[in-house]
Amino acid sequence: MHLTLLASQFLIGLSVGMTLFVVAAGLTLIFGVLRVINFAHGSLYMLGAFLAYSVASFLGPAGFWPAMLIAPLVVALVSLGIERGLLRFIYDREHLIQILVTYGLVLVFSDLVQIVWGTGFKSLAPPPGLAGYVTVWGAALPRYNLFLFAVGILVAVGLALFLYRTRMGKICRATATDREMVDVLGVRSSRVFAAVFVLGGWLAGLGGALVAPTVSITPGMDVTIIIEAFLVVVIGGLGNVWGALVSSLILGAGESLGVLFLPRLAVAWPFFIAAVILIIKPSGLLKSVW
Amino acid sequence: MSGKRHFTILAGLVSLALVAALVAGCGRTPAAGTGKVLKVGIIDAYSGPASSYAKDALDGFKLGVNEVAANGGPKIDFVTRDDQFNAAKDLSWAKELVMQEHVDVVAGLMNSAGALAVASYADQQKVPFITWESMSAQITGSHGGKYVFAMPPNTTMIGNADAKEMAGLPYTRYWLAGDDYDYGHSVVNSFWAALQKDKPGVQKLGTSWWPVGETNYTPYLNVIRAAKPDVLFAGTGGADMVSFLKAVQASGLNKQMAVLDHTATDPSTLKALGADAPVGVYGTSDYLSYYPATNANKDFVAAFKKAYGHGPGFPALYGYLTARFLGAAVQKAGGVNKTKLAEALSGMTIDSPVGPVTIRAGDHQLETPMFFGRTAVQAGRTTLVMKNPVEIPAAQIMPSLASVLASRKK
Amino acid sequence: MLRVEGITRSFSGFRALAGVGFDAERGRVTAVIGPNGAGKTTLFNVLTGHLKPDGGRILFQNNNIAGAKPHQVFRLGVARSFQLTNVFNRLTVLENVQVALLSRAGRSGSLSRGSLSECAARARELLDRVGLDGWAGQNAGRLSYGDQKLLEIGMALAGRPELLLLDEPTAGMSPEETAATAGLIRRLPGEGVTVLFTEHDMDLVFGLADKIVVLNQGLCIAQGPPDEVRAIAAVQKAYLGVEA
Amino acid sequence: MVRPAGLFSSNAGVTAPGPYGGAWPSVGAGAVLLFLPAVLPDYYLYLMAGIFVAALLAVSLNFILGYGGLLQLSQATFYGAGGYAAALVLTRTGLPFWVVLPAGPLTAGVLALVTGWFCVRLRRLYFGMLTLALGQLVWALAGRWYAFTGGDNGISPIPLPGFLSSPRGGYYLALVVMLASLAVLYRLVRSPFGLTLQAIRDNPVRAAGVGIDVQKHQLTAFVVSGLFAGLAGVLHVVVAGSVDPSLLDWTKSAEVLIMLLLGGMATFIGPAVGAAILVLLSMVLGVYTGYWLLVLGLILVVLALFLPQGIVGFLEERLSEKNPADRAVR
Repeated sequence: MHLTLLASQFLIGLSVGMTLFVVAAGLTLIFGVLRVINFAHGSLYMLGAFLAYSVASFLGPAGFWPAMLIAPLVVALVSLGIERGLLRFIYDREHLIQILVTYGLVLVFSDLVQIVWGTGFKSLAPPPGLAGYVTVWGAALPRYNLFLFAVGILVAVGLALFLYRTRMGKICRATATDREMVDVLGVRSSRVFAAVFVLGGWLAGLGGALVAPTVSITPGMDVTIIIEAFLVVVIGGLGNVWGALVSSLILGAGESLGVLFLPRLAVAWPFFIAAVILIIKPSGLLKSVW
Repeated sequence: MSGKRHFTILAGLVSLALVAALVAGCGRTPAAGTGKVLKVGIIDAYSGPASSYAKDALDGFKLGVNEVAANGGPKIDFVTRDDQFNAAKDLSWAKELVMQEHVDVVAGLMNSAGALAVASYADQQKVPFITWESMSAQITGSHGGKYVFAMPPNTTMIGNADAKEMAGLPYTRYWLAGDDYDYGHSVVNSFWAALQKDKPGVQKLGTSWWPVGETNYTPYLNVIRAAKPDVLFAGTGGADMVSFLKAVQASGLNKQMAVLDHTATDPSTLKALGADAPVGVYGTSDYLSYYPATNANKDFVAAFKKAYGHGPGFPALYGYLTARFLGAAVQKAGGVNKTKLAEALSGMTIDSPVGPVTIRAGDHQLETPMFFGRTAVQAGRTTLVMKNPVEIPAAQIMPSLASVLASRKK
Repeated sequence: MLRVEGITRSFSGFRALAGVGFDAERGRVTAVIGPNGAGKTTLFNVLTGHLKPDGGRILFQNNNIAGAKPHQVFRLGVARSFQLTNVFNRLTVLENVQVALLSRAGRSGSLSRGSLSECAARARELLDRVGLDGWAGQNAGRLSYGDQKLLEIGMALAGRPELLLLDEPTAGMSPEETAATAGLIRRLPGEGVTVLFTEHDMDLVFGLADKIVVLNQGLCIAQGPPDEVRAIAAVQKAYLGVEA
Repeated sequence: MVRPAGLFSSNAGVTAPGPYGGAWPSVGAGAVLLFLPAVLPDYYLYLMAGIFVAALLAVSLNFILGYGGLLQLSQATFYGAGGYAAALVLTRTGLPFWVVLPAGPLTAGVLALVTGWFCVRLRRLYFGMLTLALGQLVWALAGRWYAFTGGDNGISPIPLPGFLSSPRGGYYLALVVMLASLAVLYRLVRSPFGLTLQAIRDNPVRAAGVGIDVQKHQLTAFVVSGLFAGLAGVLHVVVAGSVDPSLLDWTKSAEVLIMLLLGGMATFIGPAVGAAILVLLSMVLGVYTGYWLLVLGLILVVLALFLPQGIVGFLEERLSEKNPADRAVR
């Protein structure tokens, strides 16, 4: 086995992980601040992909970039509706009720998407500049994967700036570690919660829109991503954004290398990695904010 | 509070619910079995990623039903049930359709596991069952029987067809890959078995299996690329085909090796991809709306377009053929007696958009041709097409009856 | 009865216990005092196995129980109440005590309903002892704060402990409840129970304790009878001085 | 958890007579269920048998979730394990049918012991996620091991003895096994073991403080719950006649969780009622609408918002308000 293959495989895995991170970051943020287990996060991701498809096909060949901008914003709006109309009533309920309410939303969205967009296969082409591939270490890395990798880093940096440099971000971190803090700081906690949920929804929508050019956009995208995103959030340490980053990369790289060494087990690989990590580190890789 | 009281609550609620269900059930008149109207119960994945095929097949079926009636044939009634691509649900619905709706025929079924369970159940209940989407060879194989019928070419036939054509090309080094699912494994295995027979000396460099619903094929393709095979043979289907071809295009794999996949040239896939589809990918199709350019096919496509505003895919053909076969069977059997229907269907031949097709008497697998070719750009079209399709007659790809019947003896 | 030798315990670099050592004698009431953050609750958690010590020995009746699990410690005869109330909220008051009794009898895994009725009488007796007999059927979560603390003592007593650890037993109690609790604690040595408790209420400490152990910054800086301890300069500086 | 409404919050350990005096209502209800096959058409017997299977599965989950407080997100793993064990014994060995009744639950129980051993070390959501990850590993294995489990095609048809191959036979077996299992589980809940389990659910730290070996107790409950889920899996094989990996999938586990919410987790019988409602809803509504999931989703949201104690929990609260005497412990 060539070392270059190993290296390129690893690199591809990191790019896979970065996409996962964009989705999981939103989920873990919501976990940390709102303490809500949002199963519908995958649905928002799916919605992002479908909206990106619609915007791009409406605008024609130049529609890609506007789609990346508009789709996540629409998803953020939908998130605001969900938070104000539904979730804020269940903040103090137990986890299971939250899981069931948001799972109810998953069911609703899966049928709604089908009603709105129909059943045919849908696909969105990457823009010309991001089509094709570059050769690195003898491997053909799709330009779009590199783009995803770059966006993942941008999102991570953006989140870091938000969490550590802005007032809102500081409030979020304070809330995550100590709930009563918000009230002490004299902030309306409902505002913080709504803002964080909208931000999380925006990230989910962004993830969906970003992934759209690499997949077939179908109902069912939601369940594929949600379990993996949950694994990431939990093994990273609940509510810890950097834990989510680390575990996304581990899962991505692990799956990619798994394809190389144990091709027969690709299906089971993410669950296997997650189980092993949880058995070794029973409360996640990094410190949970809970 | 005592446990007994809870039991009473349970019994009371269950009884209430049951009464509600009975009332709901009584509203439906069991029209079946009485007159000349044939009642078909359809189970398919009307929600989820596979719903695109299910809807296409149902459209084709409706077209066939109308055509049968317009030509003075029997009236065909039908009800549909959504299985959400869940095999356990398939069997529940089959039982509901048979025991409650008293349907004369059960049809549909894309989920292989569900199709197999329903096939066994229908055969045991002596209710004709026709699958119009599931491609498992076991349906007419180990699970076959007097009342079990399959329209689409099964995985053995697909493997045979692909092997037949690839044997004539100068490739020897293969990488085999596919969905980590019965469809993928069966297509790959039958292809490789047939190819080794047709072209001794071919070499297998490795295999990859990816999960159904995989969102990123790049890691797999990178490994395959590094092994430098002549051909990547992939057994992937359904919505995943779109993602797979995107990854092939994005990594330029089709420029480094020959890529072959059964549904790569399927119009529904190529239509979704538009200009983003890879050129020069080999594929087989069981149905193309533009080939053969016979009047029968043109009429079918025109009628379908008129009814639904878009062209038919391969599921539409099998839905349509199911309706046509059933219409002819009712006429031949002189009524809707289930046993007579099954006997009438066996060995029956009708004209179709792809020429005359026959339900093979020995195993009830439809004998239907396949088309082989490569994706190419065609002037004036926004989507790729299969260029210069080669028709592979059914006779060349059907599994031998002896081998099918052998699989039934257990 | 209990001899603690050189117990250490750190939390990510912070030494909460830096080598604590003291004795508690059989049939006596011993108080552990010290300013906030002195390590009292950490010490209790180490003593009952809820935390593992980094080093040192805990000799209970000459057996080293350092590092044993909480349920093992309990079965050896060391019971405790918690600083923050800690009852089984959704069980009744009676059931709370029954659970502890069953555990003590090694019958937690029993499938026989008989064991439940067998211990019901003893449970009522214990409730009577802590003054909660009127609340047996109430959900424990609905009790007042003070009553929950009493219930905790009742549960601890269900273990027929030889050593009872009470972490701030009267915190948050009304004066009447405090007096009742003090009376209860005073009676315990006569019933064969050795008591070790922490408390902020200095009147209570000096009124109840036969011996006082003073912790400061994770170290035992003094131990002895109340009068002696009151006189030690270090204590006055570290603790009592603050009070004054 | 939802606030308890009656059953286990009151007189556990006390053998009080039922408020209606005697067992007549139960006998009456039992008689109705016993003689239903005389009047019901086959399809309804099949449907009822399906409800019994789901009811047992739901109550088995509630044992570990509602009473044990462990966030088991993968109960279907043990349901499927029991079903697969039964299917494999019946198709691959010549053993008589009665062997599968213990074989299914035993397989599920062993699997629960192995997975539970890892899981009980973890808390809350971490526990839930590990059950899910391990469960999905089992699912992946069952769906890929073509030579042994039939892979994603599952196993069908499964030969059953003559008396069970009719809907009536399936109905009676499912009824009897379900009632017997519920009786056993009910006794467990009311036993010292069950009371201790509920104490652990309320406060694991305190439970350890009164000498309870929390992890051992939880593991035992986990295995018991898995055993009964496995038994439900065996019943599924009898009623449906086939198994496939969808029995083991997390979406199946989610379905069982929905049953718990529908019926109410704080009551013993609530989950069984929830199971009945969900099965009937899916089969009746599915006839009329292709958008059954949309309807179910809306029901879930509304229920969780306005009736979080579930339907039985709600009924119990109403009944208790009318009979305040029930509340008081004798």
